Amino acid sequence: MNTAVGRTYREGPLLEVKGLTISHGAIPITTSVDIVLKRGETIAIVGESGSGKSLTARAIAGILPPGMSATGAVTLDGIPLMRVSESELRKIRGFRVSMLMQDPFTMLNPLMLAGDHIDEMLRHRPEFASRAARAEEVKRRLAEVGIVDEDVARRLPFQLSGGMCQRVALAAALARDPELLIADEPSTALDVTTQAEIIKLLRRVQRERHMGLILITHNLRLAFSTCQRIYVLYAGSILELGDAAAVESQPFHPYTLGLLLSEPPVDLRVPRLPAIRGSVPRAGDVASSCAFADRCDWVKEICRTGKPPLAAREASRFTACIRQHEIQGELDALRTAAVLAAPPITRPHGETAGALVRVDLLAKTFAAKRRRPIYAVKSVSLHVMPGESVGLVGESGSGKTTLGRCLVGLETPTAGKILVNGIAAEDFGAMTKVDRALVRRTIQMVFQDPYSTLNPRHSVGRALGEALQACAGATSAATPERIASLLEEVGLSPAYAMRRPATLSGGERQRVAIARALAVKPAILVCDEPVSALDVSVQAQVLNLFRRLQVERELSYLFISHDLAVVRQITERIYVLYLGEIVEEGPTERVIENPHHPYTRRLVESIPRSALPRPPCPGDIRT
Amino acid sequence: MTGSSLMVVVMRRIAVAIPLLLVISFGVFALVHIAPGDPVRSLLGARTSDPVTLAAIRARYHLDDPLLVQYGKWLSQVIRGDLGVSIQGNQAVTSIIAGRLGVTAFLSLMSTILVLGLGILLGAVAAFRHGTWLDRLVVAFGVFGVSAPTFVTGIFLLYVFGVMLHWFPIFGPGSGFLDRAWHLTLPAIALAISVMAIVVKITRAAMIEELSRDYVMFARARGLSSRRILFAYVLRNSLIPVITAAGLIVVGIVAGAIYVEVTFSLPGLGALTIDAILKRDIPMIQGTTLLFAAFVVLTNLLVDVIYALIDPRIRFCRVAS
Amino acid sequence: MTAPAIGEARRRNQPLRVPIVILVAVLIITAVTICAVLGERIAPDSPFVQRLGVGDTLPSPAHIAGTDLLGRDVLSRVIYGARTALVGPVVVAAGAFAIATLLGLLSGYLGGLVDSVITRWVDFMLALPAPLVAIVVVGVMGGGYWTAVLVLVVLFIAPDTRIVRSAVLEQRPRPYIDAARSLGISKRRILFVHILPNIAPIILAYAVLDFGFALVNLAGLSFLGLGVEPGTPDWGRMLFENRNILFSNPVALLLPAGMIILTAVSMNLIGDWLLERFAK
Amino acid sequence: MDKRLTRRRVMRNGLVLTAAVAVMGPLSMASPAEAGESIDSITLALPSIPERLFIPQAWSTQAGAILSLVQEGPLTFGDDLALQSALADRWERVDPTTLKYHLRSGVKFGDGSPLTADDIVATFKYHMSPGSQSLLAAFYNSVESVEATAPDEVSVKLKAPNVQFAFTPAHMAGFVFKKEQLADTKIGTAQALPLGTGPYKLVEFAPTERVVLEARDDYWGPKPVIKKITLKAIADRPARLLAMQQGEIDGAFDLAISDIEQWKKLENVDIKTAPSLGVYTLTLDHSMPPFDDIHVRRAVAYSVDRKGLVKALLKGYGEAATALNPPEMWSGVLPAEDLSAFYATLLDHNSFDLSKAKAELAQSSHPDGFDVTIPASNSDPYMIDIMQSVVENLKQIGIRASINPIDNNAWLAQYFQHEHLGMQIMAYYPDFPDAANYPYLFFSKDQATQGGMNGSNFRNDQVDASLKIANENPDRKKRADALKDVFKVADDDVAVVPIFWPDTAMAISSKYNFSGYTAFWYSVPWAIRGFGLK
Repeated sequence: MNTAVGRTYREGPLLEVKGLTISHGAIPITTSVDIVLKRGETIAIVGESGSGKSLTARAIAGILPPGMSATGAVTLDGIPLMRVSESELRKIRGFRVSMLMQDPFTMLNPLMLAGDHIDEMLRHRPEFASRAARAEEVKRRLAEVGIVDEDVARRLPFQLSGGMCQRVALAAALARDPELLIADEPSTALDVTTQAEIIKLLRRVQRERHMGLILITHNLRLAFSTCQRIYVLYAGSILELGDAAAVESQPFHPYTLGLLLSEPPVDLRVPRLPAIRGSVPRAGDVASSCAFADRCDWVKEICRTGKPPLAAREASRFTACIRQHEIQGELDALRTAAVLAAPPITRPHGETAGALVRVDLLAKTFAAKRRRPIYAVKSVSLHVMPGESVGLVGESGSGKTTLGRCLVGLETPTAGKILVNGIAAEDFGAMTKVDRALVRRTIQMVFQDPYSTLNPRHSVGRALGEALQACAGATSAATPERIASLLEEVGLSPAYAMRRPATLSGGERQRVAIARALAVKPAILVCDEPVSALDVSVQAQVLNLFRRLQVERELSYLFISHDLAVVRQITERIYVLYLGEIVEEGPTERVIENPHHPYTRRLVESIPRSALPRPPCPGDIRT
Repeated sequence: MTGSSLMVVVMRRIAVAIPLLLVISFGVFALVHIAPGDPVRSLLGARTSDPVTLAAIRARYHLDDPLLVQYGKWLSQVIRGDLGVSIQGNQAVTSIIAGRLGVTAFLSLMSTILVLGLGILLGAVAAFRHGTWLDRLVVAFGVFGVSAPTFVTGIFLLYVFGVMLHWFPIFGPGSGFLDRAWHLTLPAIALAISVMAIVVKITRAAMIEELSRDYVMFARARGLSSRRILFAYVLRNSLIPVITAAGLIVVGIVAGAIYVEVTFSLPGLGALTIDAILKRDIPMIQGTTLLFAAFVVLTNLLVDVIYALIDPRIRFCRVAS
Repeated sequence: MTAPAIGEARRRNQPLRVPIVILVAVLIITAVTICAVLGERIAPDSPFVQRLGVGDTLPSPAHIAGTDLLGRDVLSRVIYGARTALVGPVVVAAGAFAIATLLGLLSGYLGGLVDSVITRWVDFMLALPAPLVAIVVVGVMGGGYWTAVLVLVVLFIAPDTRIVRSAVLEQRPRPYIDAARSLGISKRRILFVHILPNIAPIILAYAVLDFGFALVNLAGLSFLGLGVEPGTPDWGRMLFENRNILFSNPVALLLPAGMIILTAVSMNLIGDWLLERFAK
Repeated sequence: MDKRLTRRRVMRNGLVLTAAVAVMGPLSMASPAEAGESIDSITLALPSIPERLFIPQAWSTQAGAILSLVQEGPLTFGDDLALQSALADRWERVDPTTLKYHLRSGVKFGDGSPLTADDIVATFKYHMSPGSQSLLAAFYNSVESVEATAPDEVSVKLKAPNVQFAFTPAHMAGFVFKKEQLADTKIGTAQALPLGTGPYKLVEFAPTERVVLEARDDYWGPKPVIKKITLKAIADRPARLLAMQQGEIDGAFDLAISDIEQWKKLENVDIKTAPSLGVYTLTLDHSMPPFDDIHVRRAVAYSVDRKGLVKALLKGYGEAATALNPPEMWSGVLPAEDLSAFYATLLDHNSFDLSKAKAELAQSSHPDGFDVTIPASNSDPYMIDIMQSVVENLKQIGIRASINPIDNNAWLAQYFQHEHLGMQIMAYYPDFPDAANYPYLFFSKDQATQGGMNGSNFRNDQVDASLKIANENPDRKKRADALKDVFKVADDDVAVVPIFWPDTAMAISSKYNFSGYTAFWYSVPWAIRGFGLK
């Protein structure tokens, strides 16, 4: 707070946003958002994709992308930000409000040295007129964000890790000592362990500087664990607002509850994730009703007669649900029930004979031009039994995706053995045609990115038809009936066969992708982060589908994920992959609750937990 | 570290450029043989074909040797600066080229300055005023520029500003620096328009992309001055695609110069080339083509080096991995 | 510059104005195509009939665009000229992209040796000053229009291959390709049924842009006297021939020049629009 | 473009003229300009300026236009195109194969050194030496030897009698160089500007752009009126017109006749025209089908709209050709009235009549027509336009003709290759006015071979016999009768299809008088031929 001297503080909140409405051309993005932030306070704006949370943040800083426009009032310490000129705003940005964005790799100028990003923020100050003085200050500022290696300042962004970039960016954002920092998903693009470090750093800096902080996130757990107050944004309007602890323990809005419930807990395996049906609507489509009406289990006529206002229910608690009084009981009951644990799946451990998939000492090296080769997978052995669901957990760069791709023949390993159904399948090119077809009918893959997992030029029916036909030995053609039954199996109506991928939501696309993989009736699916790109509410639906299919089809899974909570819901056994090697293996419950390897321990500890103590053990609640 | 990796980049580019020049020179050499009819005829033009002359030509161009040997001998002559004797006027090709080089160099340089200066400026203005009428005007100019052949714009400029308005001289290259600049203004503009369109297009696209980048947004969010953002962020970063396109620009200017010199009847290398083609003066065509091609290849080489100097990602790539 | 201002400007203009421009461009191309196909029926006069006694005249009711030195009707010659103006560039764009698509698909998808051979070749071709090569080769070889078309096809293959290749490389790592591969779908089917339709808009857009370039280049060669046979009604040739009668009938020069620019502008507009609209 | 390149190139290919010397031209002094007038400086435009100012290597109208002011031959042409004395104040035919030239005394080169007989001998020998590759060597093919028989006398010994050699010392082939300079390999470049005895000397030469000439005080002849002459290259025809309009130039030579109407519209500009003595003609190969058939040849002859072409391309400045020789070529051989009577007797197939053409074709052995491609030089201002018209007319009668536009060199090379001739178009301008020149070139057996001009492969013994008389016998009457005989036979047999005789034109600011503009302006010191202020 070294430069705060001389600033005169006005009474009242630091930031007040009133009736902020953002639109892109004629398309509304948010409708009348109100936000209040006191000095030194931390608030979170939580919402799924498309809720308008990032744009709200940008509108506050006055840097909406071209084509977007905002109306309403944003008042910072008495200054009406939306009415002052751009040159005035420039004197406020950085000095009073600063912002941190999501992707650490794109936030820094790729042609500028890391240190220069901080250096350029200091040039206006006479005491830093000399280069040497600035260099000293840059060093000090970097130290504040935990960078002690002085060499970092002299590197280019592409030479730094994501976490490093984010720290440099934070130091740059704070270089003029703002009173308010808006952090837009500051940790989302980072690895789990780095995420935790960045959030910890953010909280420390906030506390030390007594700075206002707005955290924009889709992650409820993160919001609860980091912030004092929570704004729940949905399709452009705020549905609930309140103290973090209160909202977490007793949500007043069905949507908040739904979100809380669909987020898979890491510390227990629930029998079924209570998913919210459907997907997030666009703000423009719900302009004159409760935004959540279409997905709500308690919807009544009254919910659709107008946009319900955010109304106070308790001290510092607001909800936009007009039926909150009537349904609060039901909401509470569900909240309580959610913490029930399902019985852990038990299976004789250590049995490896008759494995469906067996991998022995697998290694995969990518030769890179004029650079050192990349050792993606170093030496991995694993197996999956028939009907078994196995997790493969690791951060980016751990080699988990490469491993999965090797299994389905998309990559050819450099060394090691793969046995699928007893057939040597490490080199698809060297296999006989019959063997290759057999392996392909045994093992299929589901990919991460739902938006390009389907050929945009092919209808759903055509994609599934092709998959059915690709199944060598399939005597019957890809009839509409078979396509329809595949669709039904993943919970979609046969009418979807006519649709193009572009008209489907992410969840729907992922279902079609699963149906496509199932077309050849495989015994095992390699699922590469199949839900990580989905919204929480949709993620729950797809996870439930995976669980249902496992039961109905006796499918095996090799479930690749970075998210321990997700893995916990799906798998019986997990392998922890770190830098191309397996560092720990065991039943899911045991590994998560009692990790042996230091890396696994760090991974488990990195999962954000709420500031509140968890409700006591399930037994207590039932009584 | 940095220096040596830059050297590696330069050496690698040179390693590519040398075989390229060899292949091009072979193509140019082969013109004599590609041209329909007898090679001697091509080298003789319509000169007297008495046995003495024929023998002299066959010996001069080693026409009785195997093709590759002929090429080798030709190349060694070329390297020593001997491009043969032109059919028209029976003069050394090199001395004729030397006499014509000035106009073309002046013209190309003038329009390069126009292309880069005005092109980047227009592209930047359009990008900053993205979506406004100004932007659309610049885009329209760009589309017009790539669509309108140089010779058509040249004719129009000549008749509007030379003939109707009498603002500029209408023939001759002028003598002395200012007079020459004055005479070459219209040709340089005609030449610049089509090539400028490319620069405008690239700059505008690159700038629009830069402006929407996270780091520009982040810089704005930190309250950096618009000048700082313009120069240190947007302009510098978006110049890289412009520099990568410099090869395209050079080719455009060189090829355009041919048309412009013909349109404005300027005694430059381009007009010389066309004249040689129309008169089938093969040694002269060989000479000018080789010069143009070598110029383009060497410029590309230079561009690659500049690119490596400007983009630190290349300089640092050794450190990175 | 404030954000709302931009937003409003966009809202007002973007959805409405661009298609009108494109519509006009399409109309122009349609008109030119009609001229090319139905030349005989539309032209008010034969483009070949000479009135040596009349010579070059200014526009008159009998000859709306006047006549040229040999007393031929300029308007009819411009209408007939649509033929060489369209056919050559279409052959260039289609021919170059037919080959470039094949090369680009193979290079981008197969990678390895095939890729490095093709990319080396492309790099080499791109380092050549293409317009100069065209002038010299057509000038030295002779053969006029079709030689020029052939040379342009060859010269256009390299940049087109690069475009197709990079489009393929963009599709290559997408999961839908991986999915098709892990379903055991043949390479040929992946190339032509999966990748090709997805890069088709890019190919189409660049082919349209190629058309514009080819038109301008062919007209340029005709202007230098290296293109079509004398007597052929061709816009570039008309510029070359009628330049000397600028004072007695400027329309004989302005009309073909205008048609070249109009057609090229239209095609470039359509190409740019396709690129922005469907290929990004 | 270099219009007259055609003829220059043609000549070089060697005409071996083996006839005796004919007439001795009346020797007279060039008419002096009126005294007291003086013009400081004028600027004139040429379509191009040569790369090199050295006649043996740059034999073109433009080089002539410049160098005729700097260099002179022993003889020159008068305004009536007859031979006049120049450096030789006297010349005589000692016997049918020996010519003697007596040099004028006190003639000096531009550097002040005196002219000697050795300089003339060196010049002639330079052209004759195979090593020099002179483009004008052919003019000396009939010369056996040349020597200085006295300090002021040069004797030329011919291999055989030859009437036409008399003209050689008058045109560019006779321009005398200083002996020492001929040894300089750089002669003609800016480093070594050629010296001459003419009224002007070169002071500045920017190749292909500009030449500046200054009047000499020590010229032997009439004092030059213009002190300084600048010649600029303006290749573009409209640009030349504009330069004139804007007063940037005082005149322009070598106008395209097609543009003449536009030039005439300019104010304060006089247009000078004169018959160029050139001819455009089609040749039809008599030795091969389809043109071995007289009906086919007649069909072609009927298909050429001569008058239309004169009107469209020459705007009336020229004449539709009824025979190969323009009337002016007959001067000194046949009086004008006799000539027109003779030309009137020639057959009517030189008129344009497509129905007669169709009828002739129907009678021929190719009633359904045939395919033919005619090469045409793309540097000639009229050739391609003429062919566009002819081709269109031929299509009307069923002959499928097309044009192959090629560069001038290739066009000439294939013409002289003398293979697969079929139909050709030829543009020919003479260097001197002699009635036997054209018929010898186009109708003699000697020329019906590789390197020859007889592209019709026309062979007729009677014609050859008559041509021998015309070439060797100096008697005017005998020559006239022999040539009439040649033209009659050639016309009956459609040896060639003549098209038109174009005029030559130049523009000059109406401030000035210029009375001496003739077909051979570029071979004579034009600036002292009737040039003056009005």
